[in-house]
Amino acid sequence: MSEGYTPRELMVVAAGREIHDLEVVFVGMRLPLLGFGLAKATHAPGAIGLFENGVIRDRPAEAFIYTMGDPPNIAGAVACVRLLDVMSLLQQGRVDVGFLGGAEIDPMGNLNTTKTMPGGQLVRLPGSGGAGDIASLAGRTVLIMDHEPRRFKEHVAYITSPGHHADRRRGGPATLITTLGVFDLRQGRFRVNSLHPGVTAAAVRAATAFEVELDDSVETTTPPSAEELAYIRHADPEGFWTGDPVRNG
Amino acid sequence: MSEGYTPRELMVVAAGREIHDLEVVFVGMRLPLLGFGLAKATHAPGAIGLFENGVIRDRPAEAFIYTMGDPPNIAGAVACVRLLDVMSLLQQGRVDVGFLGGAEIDPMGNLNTTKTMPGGQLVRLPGSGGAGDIASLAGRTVLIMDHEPRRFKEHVAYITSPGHHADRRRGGPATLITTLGVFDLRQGRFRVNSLHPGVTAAAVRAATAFEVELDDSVETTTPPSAEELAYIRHADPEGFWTGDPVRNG
Amino acid sequence: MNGKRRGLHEAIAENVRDGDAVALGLALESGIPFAAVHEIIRQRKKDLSLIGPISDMAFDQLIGAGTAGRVIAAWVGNVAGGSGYAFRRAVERGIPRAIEVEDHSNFTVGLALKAAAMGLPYLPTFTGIGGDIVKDHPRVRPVTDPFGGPSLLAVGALRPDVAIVHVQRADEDGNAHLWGNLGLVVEAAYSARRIILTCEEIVPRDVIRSDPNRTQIPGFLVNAVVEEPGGALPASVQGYWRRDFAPFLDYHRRSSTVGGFQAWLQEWVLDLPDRGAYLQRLGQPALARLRVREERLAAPANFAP
Amino acid sequence: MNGKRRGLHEAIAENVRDGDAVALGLALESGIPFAAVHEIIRQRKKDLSLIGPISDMAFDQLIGAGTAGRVIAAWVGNVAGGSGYAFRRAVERGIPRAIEVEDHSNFTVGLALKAAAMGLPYLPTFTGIGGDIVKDHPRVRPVTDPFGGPSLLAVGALRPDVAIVHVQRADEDGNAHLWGNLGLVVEAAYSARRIILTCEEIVPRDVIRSDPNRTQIPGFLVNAVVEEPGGALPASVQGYWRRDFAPFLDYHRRSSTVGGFQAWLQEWVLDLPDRGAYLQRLGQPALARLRVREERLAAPANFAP
Repeated sequence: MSEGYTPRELMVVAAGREIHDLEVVFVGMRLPLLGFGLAKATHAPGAIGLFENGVIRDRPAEAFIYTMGDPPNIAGAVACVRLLDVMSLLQQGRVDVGFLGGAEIDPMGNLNTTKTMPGGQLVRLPGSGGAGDIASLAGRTVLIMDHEPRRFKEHVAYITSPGHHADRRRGGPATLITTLGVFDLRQGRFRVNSLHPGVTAAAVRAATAFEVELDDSVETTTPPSAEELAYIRHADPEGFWTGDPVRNG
Repeated sequence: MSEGYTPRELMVVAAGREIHDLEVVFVGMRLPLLGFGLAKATHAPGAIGLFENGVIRDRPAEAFIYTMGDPPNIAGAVACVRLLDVMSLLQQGRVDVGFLGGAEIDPMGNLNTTKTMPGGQLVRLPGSGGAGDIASLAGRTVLIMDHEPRRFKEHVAYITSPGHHADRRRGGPATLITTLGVFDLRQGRFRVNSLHPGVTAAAVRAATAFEVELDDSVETTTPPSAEELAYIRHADPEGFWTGDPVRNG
Repeated sequence: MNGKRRGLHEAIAENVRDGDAVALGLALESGIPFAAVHEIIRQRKKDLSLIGPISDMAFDQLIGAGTAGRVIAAWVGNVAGGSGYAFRRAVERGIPRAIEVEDHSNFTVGLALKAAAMGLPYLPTFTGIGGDIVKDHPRVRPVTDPFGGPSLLAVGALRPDVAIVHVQRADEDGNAHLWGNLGLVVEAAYSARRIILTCEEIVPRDVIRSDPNRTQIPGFLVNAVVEEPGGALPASVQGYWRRDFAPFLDYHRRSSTVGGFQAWLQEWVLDLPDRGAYLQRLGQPALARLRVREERLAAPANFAP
Repeated sequence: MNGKRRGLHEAIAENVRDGDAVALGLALESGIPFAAVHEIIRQRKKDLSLIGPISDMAFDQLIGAGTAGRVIAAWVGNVAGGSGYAFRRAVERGIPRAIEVEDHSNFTVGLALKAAAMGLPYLPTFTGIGGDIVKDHPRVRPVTDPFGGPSLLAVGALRPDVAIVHVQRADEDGNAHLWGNLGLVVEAAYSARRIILTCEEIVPRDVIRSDPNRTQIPGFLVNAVVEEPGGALPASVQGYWRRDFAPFLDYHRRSSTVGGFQAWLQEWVLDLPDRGAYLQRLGQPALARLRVREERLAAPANFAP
């Protein structure tokens, strides 16, 4: 690791570690997509990736893709089915884990990607896409967020993707991976699993508008191995998603 | 028509005449299948045929088929979709006309293909297949039956394919084609349209356990033209469906 | 044993248990997994619930052999001949055993499977209203339209323990290319707890991946993949086998008596160890006549990125 | 005019009316019918309801141009850049006009179309429970499970007046071969009152009939067939066109102000008479880079009977 690694590379590695072998994964784009490829290349060779456009893959796309609909994500897929077919599998409970992001998060893991009201002024965001479905129906979800005070709020302005709630039949947020650490959200609690190298408890508290269960015995996120970094840099050679002006490690 | 024609050939011709150009037809097998091909070849070149296994055709199969799943019915189809896709089109109201047969019929056009009780003894028949769906959901239905007293009953033993009833949202039996004549079943009445050449009103009454609206002014079913017969004998060269020991005309 | 490749004996032994709900014959008249049907009979499975739209003579054979306690279907008979005699004997006279029949139309049995495939307790429909199939039906209940329209029927979900599907080709992970009739194959595959795939050919993974839209069953749903060429005969398999009409008529004729059925069963199922023996008994001339040798290839579709 | 073949101008003029509910972008990021989108803008259609799962920048352009009064979608933005600025201006500030937004998830908008495709008033689902999308939603109501299970949500049917779909090839009757991403294409096509098909190539009927399983839209549902090669650019079309990433970023950047949007619209839509002019403006080097020349053909599938 002579060159170090970026925070986003570390997040990709953390995302990949959330995927177990043979699991069915609702993948999404950006960091989770790389995490899926990384998991496939290392500890989870039997994982299956589902995309909401209907693509089912058992290996990552051969070339870099900007969207899940890009031709390299179709070529070599094991199946291209209807959106409602993959949503049906999701609703059935056949998807083990799904990845989600958001503009805002609250302590129950509710995510907002619909609209915010900074200073009372409406800011309209794109909306749910498939996120609300994955949040509702996957066996568990892994959330990925930039860790900033304006995003980590006691109450989100709008629940696009429901977190833990009384009527939940399965799943819910299991893990949250941020630019600062990895958090355990199971059972509606918000606990630290690990902080990234160099991140202090004070930094997490400063960036989080609500209480975090956190003490000094917290572990440090295991940095990417050389093999993991090699995979990521092969898959995202120009650092389109993982590049970052600040390099750690 | 030096060779005359069989009753079933006449029934095929009558079935074909029920299909209008550009209509979407839920075809079925045997006589209606031939009637569909005949209509396509003559007055209804733009008709579209749907089969419950998901096959959609804009021209008849190139070779004789015993079942709708036979390979010649797939080769050259315009689409092979899921059974539920064609049933969805049917439920939407996109199917203009469907053909049905049965072991028993009553004056409301209810059909039984499930079980009869001759002499109090249960006789189990194969069941609905798609017939109950076509009966429920097509824009109108055309029924095809052998005209025998044991089949034309005041009450059928079991309503597999519903005819006219109070809760009907669309469609229902429009025409009944039998070995004796063509009947108009619209609005839940049972009226004669035409009797086949040589068939008397008395013969119809004798073969029908319920009242038929029928007077002496009744028309005679127009016999097959040479062109129509030529088509039928091309499509069913061995008389598998249309052959009959008794030839009329 | 690792992987999903199995022999048919093993695939049935591992995945079909007494009392299971077994869906098959899902593409209607084509691709009926007769090899698997006969293996189920040879393994003397009991108390099966048979699920399918129209089963052609497959269900009749399973019923006549005493494997079934229940049928959930829209049509049970012999498409070539009409009535299924073994089905009739079981329903009318309890021979070789009484069976329950849950009558359906093709649409309602499809909706029942689709509901399970969608992870739903039911799907609504307008089909069947005014008829007897949906009356006092254990899987049909009235529902209102929450938007104020006319009332509907709810068809309850039906989840097979195992679906058995015959396809043209699959890879060893169970990703299956199927073309021609689809029927209820996808719905049954998505809803079943386990899937046994029989196929004409096991092909390299890249053959499947060359055309992901041809994959009707993704492999991660599949438990066993069996290479069983001719495994659907006498039913047709598009591009591989024509329908063999004579065995349907022969079975229809012979199965009209209990003795005739038993003789047929002995000759074509019980005395034969496997599908290879069945094909051998059918004979080379028949196979040559049934095998499709012509080519009418699908127009090329380019998947290059 | 007889037949279904049309030029794009004519197809839009005949089939898209002010106030219509228009579904497009149904395969998600690929095959977005941008040529049709731009023609709708040139024809200054008004008060459209836009229906789609994620629309990428197509809806943003239609909204910015003032054609839309309502959006029924799961996601409106620019997949490359995130927010859709025209969408934001319309929602936040009523520029160029206020629009209503009916928020969905991909699943609920799919179920709404599917309900219409199935001829049903609604379909039940468990998705969205516990979130705000389904709260006080005009198309979502609670329903109970008539079999006694947990309560569900009913998603009401959504029937587009017209669906616009870009496919690889179609015959002149509108039978359409589509491969790669399917998304909600089938559901929208089955549910829409009218369909406009744009395609890379119109092919002889026998090309379509050579592979009936590739036909995702049967022609009898289709009203207009337009041969419009490159009609989805800058979106990708599997086997024909790569995604052109730069225009998405360029649009994203320029549309951040009203003036920038107008300049973009003038340059890429209003000043161009048709798609041919668009492609010309894109230039031969760009087209050469985007056009797929490699071949990775689907493995042969034999349909011989």
